[in-house]
Amino acid sequence: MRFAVISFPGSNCDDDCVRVVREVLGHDAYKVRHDVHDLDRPDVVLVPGGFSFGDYLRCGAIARFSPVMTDVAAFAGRGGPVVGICNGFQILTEAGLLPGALRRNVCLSFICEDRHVAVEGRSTPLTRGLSGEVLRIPIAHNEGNYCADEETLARLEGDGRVVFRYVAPDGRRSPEANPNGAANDIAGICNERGNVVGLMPHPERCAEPLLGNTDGRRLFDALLAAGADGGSR
Amino acid sequence: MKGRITVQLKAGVLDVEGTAIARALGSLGFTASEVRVGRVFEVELGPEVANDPAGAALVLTDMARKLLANPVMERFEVEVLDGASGAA
Amino acid sequence: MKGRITVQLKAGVLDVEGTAIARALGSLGFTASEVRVGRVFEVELGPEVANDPAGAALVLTDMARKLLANPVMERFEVEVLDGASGAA
Amino acid sequence: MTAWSAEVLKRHGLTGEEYARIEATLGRAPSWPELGVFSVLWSEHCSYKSSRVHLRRLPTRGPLVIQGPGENAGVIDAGGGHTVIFKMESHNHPSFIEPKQGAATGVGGILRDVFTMGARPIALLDALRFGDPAHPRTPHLVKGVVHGIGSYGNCVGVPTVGGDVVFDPCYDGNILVNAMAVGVARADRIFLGRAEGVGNPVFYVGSKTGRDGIHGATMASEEFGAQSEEKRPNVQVGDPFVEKLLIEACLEVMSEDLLVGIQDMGAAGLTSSSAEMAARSGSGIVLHLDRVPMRESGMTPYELLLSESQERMLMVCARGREARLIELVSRWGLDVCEIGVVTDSGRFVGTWHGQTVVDIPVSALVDDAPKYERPMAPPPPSPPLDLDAFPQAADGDFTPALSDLLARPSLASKRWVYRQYDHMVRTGTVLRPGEGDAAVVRLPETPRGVAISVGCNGRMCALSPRRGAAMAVAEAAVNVACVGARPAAITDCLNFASPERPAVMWSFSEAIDGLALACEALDTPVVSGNVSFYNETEGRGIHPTPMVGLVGLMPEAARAVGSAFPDAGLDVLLLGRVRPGLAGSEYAAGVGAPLCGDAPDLDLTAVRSLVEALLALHASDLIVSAHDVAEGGLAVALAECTFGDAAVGLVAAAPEHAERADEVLFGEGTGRVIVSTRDPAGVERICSQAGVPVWPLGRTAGQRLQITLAGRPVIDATVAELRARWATGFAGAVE
Ligand SMILES: Nc1ncnc2c1ncn2[C@@H]1O[C@H](COP(=O)(O)OP(=O)(O)O)[C@@H](O)[C@H]1O
Ligand SMILES: [Mg+2]
Repeated sequence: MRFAVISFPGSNCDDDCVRVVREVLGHDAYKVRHDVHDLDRPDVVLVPGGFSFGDYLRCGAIARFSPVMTDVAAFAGRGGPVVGICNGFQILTEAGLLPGALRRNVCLSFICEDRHVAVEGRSTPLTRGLSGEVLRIPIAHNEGNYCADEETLARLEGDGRVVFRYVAPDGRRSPEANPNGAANDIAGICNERGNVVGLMPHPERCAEPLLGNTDGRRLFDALLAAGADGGSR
Repeated sequence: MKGRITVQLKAGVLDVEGTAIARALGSLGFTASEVRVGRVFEVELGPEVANDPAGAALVLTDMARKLLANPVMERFEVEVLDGASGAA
Repeated sequence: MKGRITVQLKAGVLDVEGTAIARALGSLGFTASEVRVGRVFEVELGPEVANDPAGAALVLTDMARKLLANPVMERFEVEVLDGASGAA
Repeated sequence: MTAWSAEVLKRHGLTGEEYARIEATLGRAPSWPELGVFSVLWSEHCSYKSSRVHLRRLPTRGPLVIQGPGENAGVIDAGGGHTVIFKMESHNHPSFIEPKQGAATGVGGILRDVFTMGARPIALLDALRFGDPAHPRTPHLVKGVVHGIGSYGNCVGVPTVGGDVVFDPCYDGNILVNAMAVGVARADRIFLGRAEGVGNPVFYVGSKTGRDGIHGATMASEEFGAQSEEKRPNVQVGDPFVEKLLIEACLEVMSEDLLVGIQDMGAAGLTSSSAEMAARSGSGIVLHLDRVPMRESGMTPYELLLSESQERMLMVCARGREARLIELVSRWGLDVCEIGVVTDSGRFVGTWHGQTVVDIPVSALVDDAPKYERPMAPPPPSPPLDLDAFPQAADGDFTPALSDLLARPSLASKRWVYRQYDHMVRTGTVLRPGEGDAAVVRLPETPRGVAISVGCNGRMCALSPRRGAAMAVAEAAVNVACVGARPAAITDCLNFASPERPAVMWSFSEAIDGLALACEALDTPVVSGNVSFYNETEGRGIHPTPMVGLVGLMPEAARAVGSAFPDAGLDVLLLGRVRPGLAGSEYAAGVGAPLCGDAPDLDLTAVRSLVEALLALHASDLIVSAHDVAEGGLAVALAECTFGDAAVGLVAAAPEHAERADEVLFGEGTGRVIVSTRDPAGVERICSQAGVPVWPLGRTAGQRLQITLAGRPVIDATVAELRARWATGFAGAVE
């Protein structure tokens, strides 16, 4: 399968995503610069973490105007799987491909550590077959506090579009399990159609034994399985 | 021409930073029952709106809508400052 | 009583955020030769300065000096807003 | 032309004698910009004028050394055509004035030192020293510094994988912020700071120049006085996003044959980068200052030469390749501008709209800068430590003492700090902060690992600068060996008070000898480093703090070993034997004992044997965890071993290596490691071959830490309660 990894000038997890796809999964991955209009027929688009344009304003606010984002939107519109990780999630919300916004962590500081998330809600290319699982995945962000108005939140919950939720290791929800104050402990959501997923945790950071944890690999495997079924676009 | 755009959280959106500041002010002995934090952008506009305050206001509004404010949680105000006009 | 404190970078201090925004505005087709970013704090003051604008201004100045502005790189202005007084 | 007034010279940090030399060299009075150029290049920070005569005594050669001191960073051979490039640098004074920006720009600066050599940065570390946690400024400084380091490192996407934080009242008025960067490059793709080839164009790349930090270099060379507040508007502001662009742009440019030399504009900006590049090549350089990209209007040649605006590089391009250079750099949205040319005149020339405003022999600025053999005198010997004054627990229960010690912010968990740093980006962090005695990152494109440890015990250096400095190297070497890597080379950052005081200068010289001894004994040459003098406020100096950053190499990163016990039922052994002492210990500081007495003995031969034994044990897969005994002594180290995810306890019999229980439990001394193993006989065999004494401590079991001494219980507590004190001690002190 072919993974296009979008590369903004301040992306810093783009190489990590490429690495995991190529060296861990053994599939094809390539970077696509923010300033071009050519996704080059991918099967999956990854919008990686980092600080797209420095992100001193709001995270992703400037990135959403990049030429490549119109292609990403078009790809998503055709039902292609798009996954935004961390800054990628922020960019997808700013670009309107996902609802809501990511605000500063309530503790007002950057947090880098392992966290547990429960996979739930409807099936998406990233989570298929993993519903009910609790995964340990690192987070590393300053703005991961998901917020949306009541109506949007109700709709997300009602439609099963909350696909990752921060939980304690035993899978239970608790205030301590939520690192950043996100509404309803939301760690990741999908769009109405289910093909665009955004999440704050970094599965690419825990996809090989050398890094002491392979929970993230399960999400990438799900993507591969979805691609094998869906065929290429 | 110069303009100012002030962006603030919508009423009802919890201002985490403001709350922390109110608490810190309290511990310094001040009374601040509420603090709301916002941002101001002072923009030196281009020659195309020189001596055209109405046009400048439109441009500023456009900048705020497109880039500087996030409509999900923020509101904004624009002001045209006469000041040192952007020449040309 | 309500007040507003506006904190901005001193002239000459590199405004990293403003520079990035000016560039982004440019690429969106706007002309913004310079953007300077600051912060505004709207503070609901305590009853001890109710109906005392001069006192309120002093308190706001003190808050800015002690906590809200970083004297190394920032300058600030205070304004007393009459508005809905802080009750009590 | 009139000579400059005494007041002007003083503001430029130049002595009357130095000024006389300037006039003699030029055969005339210097112009205003020339005076500025001399002042920064002859500052302590740039010229090493007080330290150079001593630094020569450091060993800098070895089979792995590709590039020793003298370039922007040191380079060692990591095998297979790979190199590791690293350096440490201080940003103490700026961080005291503006903690967030000071620390952030410290990180930016050290990263540039490393990627200017052609390296892709793979890791950052930070060694921090703050004053008493109870000092009113300390929490603010801690928060600002940590925030600054995090905000910069996180944004550029280089993981901050380790560091060191210590609190001591001697740093109340002079905090230390030492940052270390580690990068990797192919051996045939290393770039040097050279201005070679007459006629080659000189390019300016990066952010525009503003009036930031003018005189930063001279400021770093002055002690703080009451008027230091006035220096405030000079703070430099870092832009990590631009740094990220600069890294990518430079590495891209370096992947093609475009450059002759490159150097970042660090302290003293354009002046030092260009003059140093010319000096290394024995060439000359002309800079057309009016062409420098400027951020503010009305800037003068003086300001342009001295500005310390961040995120700027100077490149000497191969003639004919200019267009390609411009194309590559512009694509990243950075300013790129041809501002000068390499000459063979041996002169440093600056022009301003066609007029020459600076014309100085390069050699006068760099190689012939003043050098001082400053007077040295040892301080009066310190009185012995009065052990009778120590509060010996009457019933022999040292549990409360241990619990209090674990909560001291210097010993407590540093999670509050490293949680704010992205320590995982680049997916190479094999041992994260808190997991092992050294950080381990993978050597990209190989199965190999790079282990890094930083530290220095300032109190020990205050008692004996020679032994303390040697201890810093020894401890870092042991840390690196604990995780399974062979110590390869070090970088250092020598933080001292005013060199104009003979006692300080003596301690500096002693520390150099200590470093040299240890580096020789452990085969870890010094490949890069930095000196920071004048760390004093109103005559009160810091402890001598020769910070050491040591890099080790391991064949398989996947085999890195952590410091905590992972399981019950493991045998726990103490390798190495020292006579632990309380002088200079954290325990002594905790009970308010004065800092006096003799620093513990240090046997470098024994440390060497210990390192070899550890490496042999790792090679035979005999150890499951390894942790060195450092600050806080044996009891603290054992407690730390129980704080892993497994939270497994230990029943241990402490060795009777000292007369008093408190010395056994809390006494310090470098050269001991706690290992856990499934094969204690195997461990003993290898250790006895290596001549390393072994003391069987006990076994991991249950949920309590229980230590006996000569059959008598001295510590007994649940791991959970000790852990709680340790986990909250840091935040409790700074929040
Ligand atoms: N300033 C810092 N930045 C990043 N990590 C740090 C910092 N200070 C300490 N750490 C990490 O916290 C862990 C414990 O530090 P420390 O108590 O100094 O350990 P040790 O006893 O092994 O020297 C180590 O992994 C260290 O790298
Ligand atoms: Mg250690």
